[in-house]
Amino acid sequence: MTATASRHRLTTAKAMVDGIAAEMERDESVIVLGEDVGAYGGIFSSSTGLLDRFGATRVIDTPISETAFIGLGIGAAVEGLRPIVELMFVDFFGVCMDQIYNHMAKISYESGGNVKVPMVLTTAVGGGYSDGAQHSQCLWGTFAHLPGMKVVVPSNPYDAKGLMISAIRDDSPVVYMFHKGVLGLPWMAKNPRSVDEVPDEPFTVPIGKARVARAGSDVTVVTVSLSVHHALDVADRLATEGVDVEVLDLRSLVPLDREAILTSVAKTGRLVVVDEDYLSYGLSGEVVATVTDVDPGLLRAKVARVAVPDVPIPYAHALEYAVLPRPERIEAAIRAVVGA
Amino acid sequence: MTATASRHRLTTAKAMVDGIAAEMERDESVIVLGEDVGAYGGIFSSSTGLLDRFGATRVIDTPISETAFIGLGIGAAVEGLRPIVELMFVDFFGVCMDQIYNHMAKISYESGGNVKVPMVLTTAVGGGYSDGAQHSQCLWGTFAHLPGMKVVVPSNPYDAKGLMISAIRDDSPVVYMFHKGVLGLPWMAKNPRSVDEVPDEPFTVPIGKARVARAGSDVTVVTVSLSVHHALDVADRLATEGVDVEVLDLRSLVPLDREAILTSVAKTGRLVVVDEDYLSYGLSGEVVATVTDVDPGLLRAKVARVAVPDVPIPYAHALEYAVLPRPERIEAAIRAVVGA
Amino acid sequence: MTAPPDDGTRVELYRTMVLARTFEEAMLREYHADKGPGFDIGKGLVPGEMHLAAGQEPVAAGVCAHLTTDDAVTATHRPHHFAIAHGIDLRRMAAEIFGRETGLGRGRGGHMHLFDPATHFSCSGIIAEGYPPALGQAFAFQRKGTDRVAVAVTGEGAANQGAFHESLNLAALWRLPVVFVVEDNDWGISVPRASSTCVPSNAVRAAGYDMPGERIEDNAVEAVYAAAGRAVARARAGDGPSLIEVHTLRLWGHFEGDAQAYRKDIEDVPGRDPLPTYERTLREAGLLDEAGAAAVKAEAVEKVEDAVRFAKESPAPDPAEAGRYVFADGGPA
Amino acid sequence: MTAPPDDGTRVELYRTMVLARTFEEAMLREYHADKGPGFDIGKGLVPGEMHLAAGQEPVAAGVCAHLTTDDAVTATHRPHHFAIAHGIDLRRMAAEIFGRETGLGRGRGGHMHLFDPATHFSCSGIIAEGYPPALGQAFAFQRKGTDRVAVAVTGEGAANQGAFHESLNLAALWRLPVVFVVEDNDWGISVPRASSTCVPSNAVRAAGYDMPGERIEDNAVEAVYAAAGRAVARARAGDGPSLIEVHTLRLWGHFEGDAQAYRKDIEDVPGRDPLPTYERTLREAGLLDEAGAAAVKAEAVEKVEDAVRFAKESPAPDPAEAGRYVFADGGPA
Ligand SMILES: Cc1ncc(C[n+]2csc(CCOP(=O)(O)OP(=O)(O)O)c2C)c(N)n1
Ligand SMILES: Cc1ncc(C[n+]2csc(CCOP(=O)(O)OP(=O)(O)O)c2C)c(N)n1
Ligand SMILES: [Mg+2]
Ligand SMILES: [Mg+2]
Repeated sequence: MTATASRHRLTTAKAMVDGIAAEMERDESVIVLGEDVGAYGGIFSSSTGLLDRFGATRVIDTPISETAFIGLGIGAAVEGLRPIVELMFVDFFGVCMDQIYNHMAKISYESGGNVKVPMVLTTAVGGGYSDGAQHSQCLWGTFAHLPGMKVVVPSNPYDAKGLMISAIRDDSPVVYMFHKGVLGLPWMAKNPRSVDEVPDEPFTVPIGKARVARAGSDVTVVTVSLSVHHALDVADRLATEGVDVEVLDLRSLVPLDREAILTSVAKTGRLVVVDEDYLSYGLSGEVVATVTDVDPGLLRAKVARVAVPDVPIPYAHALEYAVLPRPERIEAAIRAVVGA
Repeated sequence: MTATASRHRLTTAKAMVDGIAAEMERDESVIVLGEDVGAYGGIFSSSTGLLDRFGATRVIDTPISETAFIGLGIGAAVEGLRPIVELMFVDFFGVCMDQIYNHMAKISYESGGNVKVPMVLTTAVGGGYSDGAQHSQCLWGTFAHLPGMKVVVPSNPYDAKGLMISAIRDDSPVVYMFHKGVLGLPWMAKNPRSVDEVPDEPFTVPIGKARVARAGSDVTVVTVSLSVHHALDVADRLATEGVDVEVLDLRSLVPLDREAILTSVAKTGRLVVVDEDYLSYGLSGEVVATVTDVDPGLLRAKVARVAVPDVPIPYAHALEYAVLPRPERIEAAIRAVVGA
Repeated sequence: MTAPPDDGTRVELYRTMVLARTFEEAMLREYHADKGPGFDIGKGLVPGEMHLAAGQEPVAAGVCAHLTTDDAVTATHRPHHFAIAHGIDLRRMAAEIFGRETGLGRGRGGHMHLFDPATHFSCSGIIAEGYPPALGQAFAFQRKGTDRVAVAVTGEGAANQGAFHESLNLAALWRLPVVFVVEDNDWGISVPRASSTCVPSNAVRAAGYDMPGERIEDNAVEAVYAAAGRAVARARAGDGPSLIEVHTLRLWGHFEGDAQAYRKDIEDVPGRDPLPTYERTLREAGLLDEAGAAAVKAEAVEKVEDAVRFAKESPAPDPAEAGRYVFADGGPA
Repeated sequence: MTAPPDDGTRVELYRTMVLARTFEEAMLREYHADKGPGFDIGKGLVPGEMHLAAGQEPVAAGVCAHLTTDDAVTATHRPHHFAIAHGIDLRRMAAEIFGRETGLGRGRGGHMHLFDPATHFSCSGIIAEGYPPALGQAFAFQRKGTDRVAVAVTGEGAANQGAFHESLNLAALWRLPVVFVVEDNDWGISVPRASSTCVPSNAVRAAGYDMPGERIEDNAVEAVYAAAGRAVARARAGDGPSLIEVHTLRLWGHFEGDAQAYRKDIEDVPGRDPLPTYERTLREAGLLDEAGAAAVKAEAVEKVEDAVRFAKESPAPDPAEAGRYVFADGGPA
């Protein structure tokens, strides 16, 4: 990009759609499939305007048959299309996980690299608005645990567009998980960071590279998605007290940028992992093990893991906020780790 | 049990069936449902003889409709039965996970404890016999990550029986994962530890308590299921060189016996986690984080994680053995950690 | 086969529909009362998604008139009308929707997750996944030698989910006492029936499962009552499951906040409301006069407002207890 | 509608069936060659589960006779006969089953995971889950404006899986050029058809998806050929999907090592082998004599043994490369 490249302020949702539209413009083989992706424009505005722009042969509403239409995406990808297929809420993975993890993700390997599945599976994640135990989960740990799919988790408009373009161009299957709370939807509480300037031109953000969202020297907060916003807010607050927090936005869980984690922890010696997915057997443990695989001595204090404490997401607001990694819990964890 | 309690040598599979039979005898409400659980007796002999003994109204073959019959088990459990439902291979979870994780596991919580789902979901796990990417997985990390179900993973005949009886009597849903390689099946390679003396009388093994399978002072190996056998074999070998290995058999992932992990690592200061599930975002990271949650200083060396390196399980024997946590890899890891 | 509803039953059907509608109107009011400024879905005394069933009352009333609270009902993400028709405790249901400790799920569940052991009622936010547990309830009832039945509900959109097929086959195979109900309200969110379903009626699919299938075209409670009577009788007699599809009406949006820009028939919708239609029918039959109708309505309002009041006055759950009830012992996770 | 097979085609059908059978016999031999002492499933040059399709050749031969390698086939855990009938490279297929680097999947896949881009062939070890990807292939073919079709295969047991229902509905809704094939071999492992399926024929289910459904009762290759001809022609003409169920025969066990104690009809099975039957038919029609039949067999043996030899002589994959091909760049995981 040149210095004069034009930019617009976009919400994360719009930036994501912008990325899709750019690729659809460039490449006939990109299509969008899913429930309510057409006239409705995606329940979470993940396809707004695409039907009008590209027509009903490329932006296609499906029946509520996730196994069938995700499988259709796989077969179409195998034959050279580049489908973007939406699973409306990640919470619904249980009705169609076989196509996702046993087919989409394994065909490359089982075929010894002879068959490629260039497909993007988009899906909405996250809670915080009282949608209950079946509509509020993140589950990125579940997807990242299973081999063969990249797992991308943008936190802001710029990354949303750049990662989407990278995902579409990737010849491997990519699961693209967008947190409802970072989209900048008009009907949901939002962090100011869900709107930002984004270049109009297509650009890519490499999949597998973390971003230092805030440099700091006292403690490393490793996190993704909406929790990046919270962590940054907390970091700003603690800065006034002289606690210098580094915030690492992983941006993807697969590949995991282990280098970035190690570099940061080597610098700060203190680690807090903030994860809106369930605590156990997930992201937080993996981040910790990334350090201990190399040198537990890097850790000068016990690690704090701020995650959902192995409880289904409760409906009632106060209960839900008690289990989510809200800023208060993040702040308390950082204080505990730095001894402040 | 009295000292004169009678015992028989049983394979793990037979001990498991023994546990089921004892409970079926005791409690009319215990029934067995699944594919080929009747005349065939379970593809992995998990229900041998039950049809003859209890009849077709209590041991029931189902269509290949996992969503329907697991859901049926849930509804039956809610109405007071105690179904044992078999998912033939854990690898098939993708066709029915919604019933398992969004229903079976969440109803207790969503109902505020007003509804109980006393159901056991049995399932075969594990590889090592060239069954390929869709029939060789462990996936216990996937289940343990999701709240609301206990996850039990026996490694030997005694535990298989005692944990099965505990699972059936538990008022919460329990996923009971049996590794094909520990069952003592006549048609599969087996470790001598898959046959052992088991009391004839019913007895329970508490869910959530790890077992020190071998006490040692130099290094802790935390593991489950078939890998316990391998770890013990390696420990025996290394003992001749003066390396004293403690082997901890977790026996269940949910609840996880964190105390036992901490006690052992506090003693040895060295940790190897052996896991036949995928490396990332799974058991091995959780075990590590259990330590760093409390005190990273307990770890005097970097941790070794011996797991499937995020690769679908390959078919060809040499490839499969290269990715599984075989004794050679376990031994190398222990040597690296103890610096021997 | 089934006798037409007698006069008392006809008024009862009306009463049930009015009660359900009154409840939905109250939820509509409470839901939107404090979402502003603007509309923030997570705000207010009743936060989260809200799927109201106004217009679909004939289905619930007609089916549940044949049930007692010993029978089971598994409903959908749009569950209130069935819950009410099946006799769920209004106070505890309202309290759950308001996220209170006195709610059916102590505020853990919410409006898509209502569980009531007293009436064997449950629902699920995952479409079609309420069918399989109903099989298990029916299985348990059958096994106990009772003539109790289970009713399983989905929308027409959900009927294209795999669980539908698996459930119908298994129920027929094992002759389970289940009544499968499909509420065809023309829409699955924004997707019209013609874009989701390759046949005009799910009733034709029943033949693929060797069970009777009936489609009721006109959202008329008495037609539903008649069909459900046959299906419930069949199930109680041990003759196995049946399928009933009702062409009903989604009077409002898919969920609250749905602008329904996709809905071309929107103008026409209020005129198709089944409630005034049935009221007219009963008036013409001399079973109800203006005062009678007003009394039914007043009684409903009283019950509903009592429930709402109860909910609002109930304590919120203690955040320190967010981890309880994950397991059956009720202890923390 | 479809012309009966001409003489050349009839001999071709026979040739295909013989080739498939010869392959299965060779796999049977190689599989059991070195499992001992006793039987250890993980041992030998061909380890793991082995599902052979002997007896089911008429289905594959009859269907694939209408296809070119531009058409797609998705098969099941019992895939060899379809792979062969569809023209997959025998050497690379055998090499895959022997777990060699020259195999279709470089030894990573195995016998349940054969992927061949050259013939658009694939299969899956998860029952019924091969249907949905076939829709996508058909979708891509349709979109390119070609008349290519996709054939999707399951067993009768698998037809009770949700994916079956979802796939038929979606294919019909979008008029995709798919031919759905159900191989009814009476058994799903040890479970007889009557214990899994509530209707005597899956063809009756086709009506629930507004598509033609045919059941062929007698495992006769020419009847399959005729029905498949109609279905493929319909798909190529843009008229959408069809369903064909063939009542076929599982000549051997579910997998090798299956003692089949559950199978009461076991005595009767060899007499129902479709291969000698069809040979007799062609002889009676004067299309084949003893020498001719022997020549077909000899040719098949030669091809199969060549493939087996190729497989055995091929290098095993390098264990150091076990991590390659997880992602499309071919690099390590
Ligand atoms: C498996 C699954 N897929 C998608 C959804 C999202 N969703 C909720 S309701 C709905 C539409 C359901 O339509 P229908 O079954 O006709 O019921 P209606 O809303 O019309 O009552 C969708 C797609 C879901 N809850 N579960
Ligand atoms: C979803 C799923 N459930 C169970 C199995 C285990 N399984 C493999 S083959 C088989 C029987 C299949 O029967 P059918 O579809 O009739 O095919 P056949 O084996 O007779 O060719 C079963 C139960 C599986 N592979 N996938
Ligand atoms: Mg609908
Ligand atoms: Mg079969």
